[in-house]
Amino acid sequence: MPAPQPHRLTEGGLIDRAQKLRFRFDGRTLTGYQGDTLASALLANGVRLVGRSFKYHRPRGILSAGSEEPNALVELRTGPRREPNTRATTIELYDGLDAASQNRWPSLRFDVLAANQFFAPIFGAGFYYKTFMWPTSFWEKVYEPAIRRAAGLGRAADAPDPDHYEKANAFCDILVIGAGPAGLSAALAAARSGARVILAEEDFGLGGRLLAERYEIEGRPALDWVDAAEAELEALPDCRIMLRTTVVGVYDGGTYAALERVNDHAPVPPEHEPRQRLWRIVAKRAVLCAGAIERPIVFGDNDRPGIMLAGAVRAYVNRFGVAPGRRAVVFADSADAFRTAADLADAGIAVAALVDARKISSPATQAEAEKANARYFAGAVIERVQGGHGVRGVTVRTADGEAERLECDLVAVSGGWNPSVHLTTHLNGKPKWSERLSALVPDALPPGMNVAGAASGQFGLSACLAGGEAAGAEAAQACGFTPKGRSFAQASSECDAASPIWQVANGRGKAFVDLQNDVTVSDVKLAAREGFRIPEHLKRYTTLGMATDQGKTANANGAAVLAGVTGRYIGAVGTTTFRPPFAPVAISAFAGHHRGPDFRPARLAPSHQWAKEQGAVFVETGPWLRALYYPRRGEEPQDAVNREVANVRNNVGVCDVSTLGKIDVQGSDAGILLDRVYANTFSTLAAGKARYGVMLREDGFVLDDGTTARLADDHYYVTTTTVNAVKVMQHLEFCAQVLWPELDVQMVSVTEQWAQYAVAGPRARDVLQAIVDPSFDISNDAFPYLAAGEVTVCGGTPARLFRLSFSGELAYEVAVPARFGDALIRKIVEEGAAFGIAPYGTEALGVLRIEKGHPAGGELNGQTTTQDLGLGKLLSAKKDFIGRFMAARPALTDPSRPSLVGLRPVNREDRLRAGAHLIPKGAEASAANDQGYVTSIAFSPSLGHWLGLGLLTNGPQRHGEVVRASDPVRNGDVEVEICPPCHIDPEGNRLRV
Amino acid sequence: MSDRTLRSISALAGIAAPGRYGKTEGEPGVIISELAGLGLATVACRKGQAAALSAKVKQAYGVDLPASSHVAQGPKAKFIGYGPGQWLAVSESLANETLAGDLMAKLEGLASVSDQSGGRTVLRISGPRARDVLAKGLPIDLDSRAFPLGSAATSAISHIGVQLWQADDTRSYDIAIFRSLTESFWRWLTASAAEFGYEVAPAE
Amino acid sequence: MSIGPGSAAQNGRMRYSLASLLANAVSGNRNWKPLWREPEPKPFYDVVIVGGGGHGLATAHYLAKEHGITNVAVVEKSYLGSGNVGRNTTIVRSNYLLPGNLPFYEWSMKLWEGLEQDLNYNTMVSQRGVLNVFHSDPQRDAYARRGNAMRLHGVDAELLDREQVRDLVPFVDFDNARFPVRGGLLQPRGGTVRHDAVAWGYARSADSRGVDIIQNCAATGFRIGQGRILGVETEKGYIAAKKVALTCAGNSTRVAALAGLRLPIESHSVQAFVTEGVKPLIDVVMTFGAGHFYVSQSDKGGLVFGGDIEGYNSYAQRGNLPVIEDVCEGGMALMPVIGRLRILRSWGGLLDMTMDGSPIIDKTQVDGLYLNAGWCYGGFKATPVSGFCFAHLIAKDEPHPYAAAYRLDRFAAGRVIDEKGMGAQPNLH
Amino acid sequence: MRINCPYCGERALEEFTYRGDATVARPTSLDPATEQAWVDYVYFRDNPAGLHEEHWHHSQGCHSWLVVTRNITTHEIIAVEFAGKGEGS
Ligand SMILES: Cc1cc2nc3c(=O)[nH]c(=O)nc-3n(C[C@H](O)[C@H](O)[C@H](O)COP(=O)(O)OP(=O)(O)OC[C@H]3O[C@@H](n4cnc5c(N)ncnc54)[C@H](O)[C@@H]3O)c2cc1C
Ligand SMILES: NC(=O)c1ccc[n+]([C@@H]2O[C@H](COP(=O)([O-])OP(=O)(O)OC[C@H]3O[C@@H](n4cnc5c(N)ncnc54)[C@H](O)[C@@H]3O)[C@@H](O)[C@H]2O)c1
Ligand SMILES: Cc1cc2nc3c(=O)[nH]c(=O)nc-3n(C[C@H](O)[C@H](O)[C@H](O)COP(=O)(O)O)c2cc1C
Ligand SMILES: [Zn+2]
Repeated sequence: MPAPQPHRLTEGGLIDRAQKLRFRFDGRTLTGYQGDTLASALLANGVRLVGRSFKYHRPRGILSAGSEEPNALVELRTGPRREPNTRATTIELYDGLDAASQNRWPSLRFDVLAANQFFAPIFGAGFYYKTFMWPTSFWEKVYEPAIRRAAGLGRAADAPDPDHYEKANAFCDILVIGAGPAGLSAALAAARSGARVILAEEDFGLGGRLLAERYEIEGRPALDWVDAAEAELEALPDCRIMLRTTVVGVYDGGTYAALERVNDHAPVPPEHEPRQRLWRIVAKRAVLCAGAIERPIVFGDNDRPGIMLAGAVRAYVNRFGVAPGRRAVVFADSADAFRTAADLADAGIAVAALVDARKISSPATQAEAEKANARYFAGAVIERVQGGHGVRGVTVRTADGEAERLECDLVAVSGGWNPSVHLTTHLNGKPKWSERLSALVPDALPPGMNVAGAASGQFGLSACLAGGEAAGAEAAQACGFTPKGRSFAQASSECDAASPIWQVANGRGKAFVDLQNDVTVSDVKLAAREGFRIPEHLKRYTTLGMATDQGKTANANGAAVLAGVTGRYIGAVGTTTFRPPFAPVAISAFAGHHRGPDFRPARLAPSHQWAKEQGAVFVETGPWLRALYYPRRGEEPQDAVNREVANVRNNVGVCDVSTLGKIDVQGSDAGILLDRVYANTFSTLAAGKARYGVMLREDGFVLDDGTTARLADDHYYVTTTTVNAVKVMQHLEFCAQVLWPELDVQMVSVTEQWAQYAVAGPRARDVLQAIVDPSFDISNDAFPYLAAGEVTVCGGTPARLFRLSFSGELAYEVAVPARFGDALIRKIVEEGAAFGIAPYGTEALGVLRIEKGHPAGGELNGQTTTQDLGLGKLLSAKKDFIGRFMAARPALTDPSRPSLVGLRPVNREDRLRAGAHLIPKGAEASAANDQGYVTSIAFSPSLGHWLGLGLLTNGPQRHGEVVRASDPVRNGDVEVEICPPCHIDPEGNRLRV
Repeated sequence: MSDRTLRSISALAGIAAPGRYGKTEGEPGVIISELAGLGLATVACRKGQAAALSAKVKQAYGVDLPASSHVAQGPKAKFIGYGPGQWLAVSESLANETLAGDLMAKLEGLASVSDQSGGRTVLRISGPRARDVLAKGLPIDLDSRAFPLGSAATSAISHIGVQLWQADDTRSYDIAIFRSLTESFWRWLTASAAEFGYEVAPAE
Repeated sequence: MSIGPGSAAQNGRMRYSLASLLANAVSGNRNWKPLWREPEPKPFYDVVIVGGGGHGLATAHYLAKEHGITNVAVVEKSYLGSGNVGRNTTIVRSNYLLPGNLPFYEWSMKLWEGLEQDLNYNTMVSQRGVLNVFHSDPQRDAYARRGNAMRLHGVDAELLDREQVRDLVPFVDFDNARFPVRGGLLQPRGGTVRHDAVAWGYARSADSRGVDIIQNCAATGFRIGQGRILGVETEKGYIAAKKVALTCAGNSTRVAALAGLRLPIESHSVQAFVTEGVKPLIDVVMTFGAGHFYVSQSDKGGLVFGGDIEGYNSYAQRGNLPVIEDVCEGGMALMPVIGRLRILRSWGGLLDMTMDGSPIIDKTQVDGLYLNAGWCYGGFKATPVSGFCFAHLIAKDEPHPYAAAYRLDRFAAGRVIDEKGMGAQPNLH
Repeated sequence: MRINCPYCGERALEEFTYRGDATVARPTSLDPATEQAWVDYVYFRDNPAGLHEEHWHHSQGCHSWLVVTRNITTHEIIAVEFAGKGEGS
């Protein structure tokens, strides 16, 4: 049976008392209402102690009512959905909510590490830089683990995030950020003009401060005005209101990142719905109406549960119908904050005193005090706080130096307000100091942004309404719309300039500047003493402002204290930099759909479905999934590969090579372009013929290789390696568009259009004859090695046929429109059965080419030259081509460069491994003797032992020499014999039969 | 010899079974159908032939080649600009490879034509929430003021290149994607459409 | 009680030790001294170092300590450590591939290992291991080639299989991934170092040896006579110098241009990210092999991570959304347990990206003007050795053997040090 | 960042691929005497902290190579043109 809500006011507030919600905190079952936050519900249940602080494990409560909260961080949810460091002040209460306090052991009330605070003098700012140095090895073994265990507040989930996240794009003329009075007015003015408007609001209701205050607009409760505004905006066709949506970052080109918490107010997201949605909003203009954040006053033990920002106190009383305490003291240095007294009194909460830090006593505030029948202390401060786990009383130092103790369980503090300038600085703008407000206000703004309301330093309600409207209208105008007439709503509440006291001098107890990171006044003093005298240094040395709240309630006070101890004018000490995100964002949200198998799309080859049916094992190659090998039942991988290779050498095999990049290059100057991008010549290639080619980068190293067929005088069919397909296409387009725009060349990728199969092996022609329509003669005379042409297959299907061989066997590549790819592979295998055909995968493909000594991936690594690869003879001396000049530099042609060799183990049983380094025989394995490395290896079923390709200093001159293949990371060290790269049919007779 | 002939299959075969998916309450927010058998070909203008090509296309296909990324609908085929001097020709009547053949014959010397009919999957995405689904991947403003009927765009959705054009004045869009990426695209599309409830219609 | 070796003349400056910590604690920490003075520039120095980042301050430290050159100023345009030394992801390692790099970075590891003693400052050198996971056989072989190169240079390297990786980082997505993890290359001695402390520690030591560290003092020009450097124009006036040394990281081309030099460098921005602090989750430094993501956990509990550079020339020291999304996609693909951790801050730094991805430590065509630049996204780990070798070059006018390959003329000659094989395209390195 | 492609209109950053300085011109001579020109073309850059003319490829769009004039300190884009004379291909 959950307890009643002892601190819930009998009436008032924007909560729905009809909807009671149950929730758990540290295992205790409690209740709250729809419309509560976890924080307001905890307070309603009289829970004040909600967490322990970072360093000293001090008891902490709830300071604020918004996303600036430094203290009330909890672990929300459990198991894989556990969310550490969740602000109790922003999480909407839902039925079944489960939260736990953090950073305490064994319990929240009794926490062993609370002992830390007694060592505070040692654990002062940066103490760790000065010790833990001896002995060196102890840092990793002893000190660091201890520090790491103590640090960090909550615990991360222990399993993958089970929820679904997504991203979305939105476009508008005007983005209004924040839906308080300024934001609503801005949105109204903008939307009325006909502009497309998005109004983004972090909270789950519109109104901003108006939800928390008892203001009036046009003589009626401000909330009526909010309802009317909402209704009108809803009705306007081009206005979109996005609740629970925080604009977290400003980026170039009017791009704004916003996080929509779609289902954070549900125990788990409903089926088919995401938990959160990351919006990328592109807006021509933005109006920032993010309001202002109240700042505390720094005094001794100012971190005790029950000490709360005055604005938050009003929010809990007025919006949530909660009594944050029974007997309150209001401590502030501006008239406006003392309104809190009236709100409390009217809610039936006793107000013990108004402690007014301003030097001269204020009749208005005096009156406030009398109305609330509270005592009034002018020119006074709170000097001490009684109570550990919660405030029990305070000691006031009066103007005439008397100390007076007051009973209370709630202290409402206000040291003034800081405009929320954060989003104005994301594009490097720096805010400027306002003397009038004693706060930083926006200065240089991101292009297209303007600021209104409290965010711009307009603190009066009328000013916010007018300012918002003006900014909205201005933005509309800038987008080419004509704003309708202005309304100039009049409102209660104006406010005076601030003269903050920042901190209570010589108080007692720890005076916290940054509550979450436990940075105290003495830390700031120590830092200054050690030379960290500007905010950026102070921050990094003390961690002030580096916690999850990014110092929203701490930075200003930090600068003030620093100014004090360094005897400088606060306006001159400067500030740290605000960076995105405005409020922390889950990594999942930025990843959206792209995780697990959907991290990146997978390109599936035309034969994929068929290969799956054959039980193929697939491998990722670049963006593609390719069949690695096709194991038969019970067959070991190596055996499968051996069989596939042998079958190509002895009978015939088929392999899907569709993943190669394929480019149709057409136009009367196509040949000229290819001559300029390839090291060798293509303009001389006869139509109906294919040729192997190499292209270089402009710096002279090899970029890519492949075969190109000339299908007609003005039509080449270029193939690239699978991995470089996109790069090469871009390169060709650069050459055609930028370097030689005068050429008549058109190119388009046809990689997807053609399903291309290599049919290789002595019986290849027999198979192809059954596929290619009889009208085409593919005999050796009619269609010799390196012939290419357009044919039809299987009764009329258009196809391209090439006599190419990567395997060194009699081989063809046949291509059909991809929609026939599945049918063709089935047909080839069906027709090939008679000739013993078997599919082979990329593994066998690799073995075959290594047996032939063709360079590929392992050798084309961007660090090699044509000469390194034994392709030097391809370089044409007759023409300029990309990379020609730089390729001629001595360093690239130096004969001692590691160049391509074949390798075979001296002891034929030995296994070779790629990545092993080549060391002269008898020399010790050391850097000095490192002469190259093994680039590719394969077990050659044809030869019955392992084979390799390698790059070796002076390689070609060293055939016959024996060297060590040293592989320390795999404890391998075998002797290998240097030989020519090609092991099978060096004369190339087989592929010409 | 019809038994020798090759059967064309859709990249969606075995992936997209017709039916109702995702949220089941109410009308489906999104309807997805494949446009199978279209003729698809890229047409790239030869150097200095722009005027001649336009004239020829006008005469042969009854459309003015769009100078920007727009759709020009003709009786036999539509031409969609996807780059300077480049168009994707799409046709129902001149199905599959026949379109490319027809274009090659008619535009000889004026344009470089490549058949693409085998290499693309074309989907029609319609229904009241079509735009909302696309917004989850497409970084382009589809509001009718920014993307009026007849507009086309080449972009990327979920790391997958797409060519997209508005099919008709109802909010339905045709999307062409590379055949090899069809399954990955489908995973994104269905995940994104689920919250609105979607219907997979039989291929047209 | 301190058992650290009493490092050279800490003149006046108080030593740090548990003892001094306790002593000061009792006296209310009132007696701590500033780590560095705030001097006005003198009219003349033997050496003026332009750029008060890690490399500039380390250079000052080693000039004084190794070569006895103490009439030195470090002029810094902003606050000390405001540059990349204060914004990098703190990874130190020597897992390089090419002979031009390996001995250099390994010497840096050795210097890190003794740095706390050398500086009498705890820079929190944490040798927790650097693990690069791989996802395919070709990638494994490439890492084997690298690991073997390391071993041949006497650097520690271990090639791990999938199960050994699982033992180290059980939370990695082994089962449901687009690019399954097949193993990894581990350098056990690699790790992290508290970045700011490196700047402060070197500054404190250099200052204590008499070096003037002058903040908010940008170099605005150079005086050159008959091809020889005469001094530096700064925001605080002209400073004459026998020798001027540039350590301006991301701004190298701008500053070098003031002396009429043109460099094989582009400036690029790169972002980094930190999450809310959590209890210990990941104990090594890890990089993803199928995307752009690397991560370590700071002692404060935040996951510090990053990915690819922005990819276009920039001096803005910030980034845009595509990279943030790309990095988080990589993170979720590699270790989906971090999904609900929240990023609390992102920031950017400014990189000198060279045409081969490797740095430059060399003289220039201006006599007495020395250049230390082009550290790309990997110069933090080099801070000690860079300062060490640069000091040697400045003092002796000849390159230190470890840095012998980092000459400017290597580009013209084609002796590039291109670890990735990407060619003259800075944003691909 | 958003780039206003003269063919496709304003598009998001991730649709484009960056190449670099567009002001360097490829030498036409193979004469060894032109080595310095080649070295400058391939390796050396001005990298000014202001306006920068640079090559971008609209790789997820129309495949045009563009010359974008951009302030690389503020990322403000001043102009975008086809790199090839007028028409992309
Ligand atoms: C986000 C990020 C992550 C990184 N991660 C790693 C990593 O994990 N591991 C690693 O090894 N490296 C990493 N790096 C790279 C590393 O930070 C840099 O290579 C290294 O810090 C550069 O040397 P530095 O410390 O001297 O540079 P900086 O600290 O940038 O020092 C250069 C200084 O020169 C000053 N300066 C510039 N112009 C002038 C002028 N005109 N007059 C006076 N002073 C001037 C600057 O203000 C700056 O303080 C990373 C970098 C970034 C940005
Ligand atoms: N008396 C004083 O000293 C004082 C000082 C400041 C403000 N105020 C009062 O507060 C009100 C200020 O009005 P206002 O409209 O300028 O501000 P507001 O505080 O009323 O509204 C700001 C709104 O913006 C939202 N928001 C903030 N950052 C956001 C983000 N990044 N993304 C999305 N939403 C975000 C907040 O949730 C809030 O609802 C006025 O009533 C004013 O009188 C008084
Ligand atoms: C290793 C490392 C860890 C960091 N951890 C935090 C952190 O916990 N909280 C925080 O606010 N910033 C953290 N930062 C970021 C800094 O606040 C700051 O953004 C960075 O030093 C760049 O400076 P700038 O943002 O002022 O330009 C960290 C930075 C680094 C390099
Ligand atoms: Zn474009």
